[in-house]
Amino acid sequence: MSKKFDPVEVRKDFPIFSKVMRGNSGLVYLDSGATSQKPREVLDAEREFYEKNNAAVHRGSHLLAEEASAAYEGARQKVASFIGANVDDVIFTKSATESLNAIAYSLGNSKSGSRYEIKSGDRIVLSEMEHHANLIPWQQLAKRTGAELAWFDVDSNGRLDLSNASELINSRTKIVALTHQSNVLGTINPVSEIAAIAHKVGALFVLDGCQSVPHFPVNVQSLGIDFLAFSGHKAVGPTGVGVLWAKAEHLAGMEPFLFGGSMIESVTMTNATWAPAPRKFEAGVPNMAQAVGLGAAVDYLQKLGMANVAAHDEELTGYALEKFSALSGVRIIGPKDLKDRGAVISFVVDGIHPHDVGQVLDQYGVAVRTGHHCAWPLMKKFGITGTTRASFYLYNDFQDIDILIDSIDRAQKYFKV
Amino acid sequence: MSKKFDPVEVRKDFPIFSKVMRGNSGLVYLDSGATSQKPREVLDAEREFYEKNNAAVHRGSHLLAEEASAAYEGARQKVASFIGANVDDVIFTKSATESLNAIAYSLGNSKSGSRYEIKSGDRIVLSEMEHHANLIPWQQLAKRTGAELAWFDVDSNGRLDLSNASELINSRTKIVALTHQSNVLGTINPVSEIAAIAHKVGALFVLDGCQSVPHFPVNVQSLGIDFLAFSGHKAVGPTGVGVLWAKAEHLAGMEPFLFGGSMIESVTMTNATWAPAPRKFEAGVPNMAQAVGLGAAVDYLQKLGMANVAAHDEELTGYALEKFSALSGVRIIGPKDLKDRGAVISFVVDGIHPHDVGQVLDQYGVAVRTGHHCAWPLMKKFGITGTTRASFYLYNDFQDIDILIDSIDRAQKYFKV
Amino acid sequence: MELDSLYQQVILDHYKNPKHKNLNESYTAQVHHVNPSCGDEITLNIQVQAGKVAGISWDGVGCSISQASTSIMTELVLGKDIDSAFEILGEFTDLMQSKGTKSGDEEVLEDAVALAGVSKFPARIKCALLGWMAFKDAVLQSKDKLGE
Amino acid sequence: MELDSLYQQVILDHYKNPKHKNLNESYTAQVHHVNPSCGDEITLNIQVQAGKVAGISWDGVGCSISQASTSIMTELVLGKDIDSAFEILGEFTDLMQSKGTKSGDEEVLEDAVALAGVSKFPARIKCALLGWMAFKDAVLQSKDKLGE
Ligand SMILES: Cc1ncc(COP(=O)(O)O)c(C=O)c1O
Ligand SMILES: Cc1ncc(COP(=O)(O)O)c(C=O)c1O
Repeated sequence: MSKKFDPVEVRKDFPIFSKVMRGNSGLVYLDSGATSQKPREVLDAEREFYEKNNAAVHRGSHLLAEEASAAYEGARQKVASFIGANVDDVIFTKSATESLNAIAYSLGNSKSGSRYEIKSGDRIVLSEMEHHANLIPWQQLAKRTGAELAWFDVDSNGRLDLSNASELINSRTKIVALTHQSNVLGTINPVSEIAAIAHKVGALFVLDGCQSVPHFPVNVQSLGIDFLAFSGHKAVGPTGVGVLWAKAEHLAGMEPFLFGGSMIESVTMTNATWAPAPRKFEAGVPNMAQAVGLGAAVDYLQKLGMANVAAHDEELTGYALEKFSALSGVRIIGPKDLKDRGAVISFVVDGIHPHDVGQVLDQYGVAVRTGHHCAWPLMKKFGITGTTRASFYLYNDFQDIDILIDSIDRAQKYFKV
Repeated sequence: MSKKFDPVEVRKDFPIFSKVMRGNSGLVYLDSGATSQKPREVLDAEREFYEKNNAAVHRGSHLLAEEASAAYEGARQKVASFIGANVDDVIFTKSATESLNAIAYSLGNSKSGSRYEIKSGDRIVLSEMEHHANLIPWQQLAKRTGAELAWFDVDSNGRLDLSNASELINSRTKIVALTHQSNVLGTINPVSEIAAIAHKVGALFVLDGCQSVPHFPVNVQSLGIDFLAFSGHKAVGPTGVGVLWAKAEHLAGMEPFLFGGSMIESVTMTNATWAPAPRKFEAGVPNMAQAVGLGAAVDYLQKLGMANVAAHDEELTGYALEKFSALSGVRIIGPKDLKDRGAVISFVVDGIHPHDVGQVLDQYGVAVRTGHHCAWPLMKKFGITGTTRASFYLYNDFQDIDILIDSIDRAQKYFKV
Repeated sequence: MELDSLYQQVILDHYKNPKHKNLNESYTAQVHHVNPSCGDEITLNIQVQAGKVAGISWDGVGCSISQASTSIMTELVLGKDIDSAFEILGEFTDLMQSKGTKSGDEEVLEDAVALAGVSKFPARIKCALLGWMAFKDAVLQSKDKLGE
Repeated sequence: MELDSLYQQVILDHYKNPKHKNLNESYTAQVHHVNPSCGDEITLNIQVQAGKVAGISWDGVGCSISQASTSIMTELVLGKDIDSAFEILGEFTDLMQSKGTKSGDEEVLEDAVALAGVSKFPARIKCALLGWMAFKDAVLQSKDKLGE
């Protein structure tokens, strides 16, 4: 276990770990890929905002409005530093799902002739391992505009097949949208390499950072990407807040997505002009307390150190991969080695449906996710309807993995397979 | 003051009232029209969710996921009862702004030939008193589709001019979108009457309930409307959560707005089909803690009784209108009588810009809003750039109004007008 | 152990040896249902004749609960007239929504009472209902077709 | 009282009697700026000649801070060469962002030091800067036009 932080100490910061689970067991939370738990600091920050500074930001002329604005913009600054961005290029959304839809709709709103316009015959390139949130918005944009969808295949080890990358990303390609790390397979994709290919043909590169930003250092500058989306709730932050980052030139050039208060420069009954980013993309009274909570979450992660979080993830994953390889009747869906691989292990147990595996695990306090993980096309590719997925984070330790492995064994015994 | 509840007692439920403001004064919060303060119950409900039940809803097979789903769906049930709706017709969004944009985008996504399609030549009817959130989404939808915008005028008393209603809402009209209560004028519009005219020509009626749902009983059935949007944060609820209600037939017939996880029935790389409502309109891991907080907010309001809240609002407004009428050099923008009028008073002080009025008020702990209140066309109609706005709610009392009136007097003395 | 209240022996037996899981080619209606939250699927063929469930068969993938529940359902409704089959369906739906407060009428539900424990696991109720909802849908479609 | 640090007498004087608030018809650039959060507007005409601010005039609606600040600005920059005017602009912007920690160099800023208090009221900084930003924009547009 990494010397940098002790997960058992970390766990004390998270009130939920005093929960008593079914079967009177403690909580072995292995579902951080779906949503992470929240440390006290984050809950306190949200509460303090409500108790001391709550007001509509950028609107009132009173002290509370000033303080609320400072807290909200302070959170934006924290998130910006966290991902190596300029503060004005960070947009608060409600979730990664909204962030990704926002890009697709903004592009769809482009004036004809704009460099951001998506037209019939244009191509949008995805991959077979995308989460529905980074698939359906593009699929529907393609349907609305007549653009064509194309995608990277996934090989049997759960890696992208890059052999046809330069045919796939051809001169008609306008967008390449890819996940940084698969939420099912754990595969970490070679983002910079693919972004460079996209840029060579003038395409924009959209990164789904839902599973990467919470788990290892992500710097938007050094990755060389155009857009980044992630959710606060998977990064020890509150629910109801996500981030959309884009290069300043894109935020300036693109049409807005949601229309309403605070995003305008001037308004008549029949026309409106837009404020500069980030306001342009934040219509309405924003999710202020949640943004402040995300600021505290980012502080918490930086206190531990993202490099340490990544090292911890890797130790756990290495340990788990070894333990899994010793199990019989259990197959990992995804890379079996540690290279470019995050802290997510999806598996199938011969003769037991994932739901039933998950149910037995629940009896021992082990919380995992079962099903298609919002990646239905990937399931079909592997010829399965679902997997059981264990995902690790900063509050997990080797013992959690031992309990997981024991519980899988118990499930096999229970179902006599 | 109403005997039904005592605002001084109510205030004890709201931690922020122990705040010390500029000039060492207590907080006289008269900006609930922008956002309301939050009672302890709401903050506790959110926190309890995070500390005891936090998990991704509808996804995990473990105890936390079950509990989180029950809490989230329980909140939906509470909100549904609050507005007299069926539970499956209540959609959680991030804000009223998102709710209104969702309707406009969903209609814009209609398949050709669908009853929800908006085409060139169709008409969308609004009013001059709309908040930007219920204006710009329609304006932009009109631009995208070639539909035509038309609107009710506002007269010098701040009432809708209904004299041309049946010409305005003609047979080409597809949508009538109207605010229930103006956030600037306080005017309460005759919703059922106008909805009936809309229905006569087969148009859909969209109600912006941001300023009504928190302040008086609103029942979607008896109003006879098709869509309702409101925000939690103005109804003693958390930031980051809003509601979209629509008739079941519309939710079934319309296309979805945001695409991603949990809103699908099946997915391939090139196609997707949708789950039934409410899921269809709730893509991604939702704002679970905020929805739970809104459930607690609705409980809080129902404990006081919405009829009592309305009666309290009315008493305060009556008292304030009387006090204002005695001020010289102060002009109310909006109805001067109590009839169909909510607890919002916008005013201009001769010779003092609203910013400066607001600044002096802030010195005495009085929090008001100044500016155009996201209703720029309305300001132009009245030939002003902005107003100072005081808005009242359940924690305000007569004394708050006395302090407001005194502070206006002080501002006049300070600026020697 | 709480698990045993969910996975009764009867359920595990039906799971290992599901009844009528073999699509019959002649039917008055065929339906395909999915559980979108887990990806489980079922195809169900039904033969309605003279107001009776004259034939029923199915295929699909799913967890032990959904497979066993479908298997038990087919045994229960086969040969029954549609009204009594729908009564059983009503009883079963009630049982599923009982949050562990009901044990089910064995006279009516027979083997299906073994599924009573499911009602304490909200995430699994949909699994238990998948086949039953498909059955309901198939009957209604048959009725439509037969013009009843 | 904190208010007095915001509304110094100089400011109230400029507010009541703003300088150069009377649009001059000859100009090298005209700009129109708005503060979208409050709706305040300013139109500013500038005459750049031989690298100097040869003429400046404006009109608009706004609060005491924005009106006084614009009035003071016009007095400060009129007749100055553009480089020195931009130095003053830089000093003033710094002062506004100082959160109450600076009092401003009276040698450079003259009457504008009376606006130092604004920096403690974040919501008002935009008011104080409205005219200055319009000035900056107008100079840059003049330069563009004059091909400098
Ligand atoms: C009448 C009205 N409509 C819409 C809105 C927008 O609500 P929100 O900013 O919470 O999305 C508001 C409040 O800002 C409002 O007062
Ligand atoms: C890879 C990936 N992309 C997108 C999402 C969507 O995130 P959210 O549901 O928070 O919007 C998720 C998580 O659900 C994910 O794992």
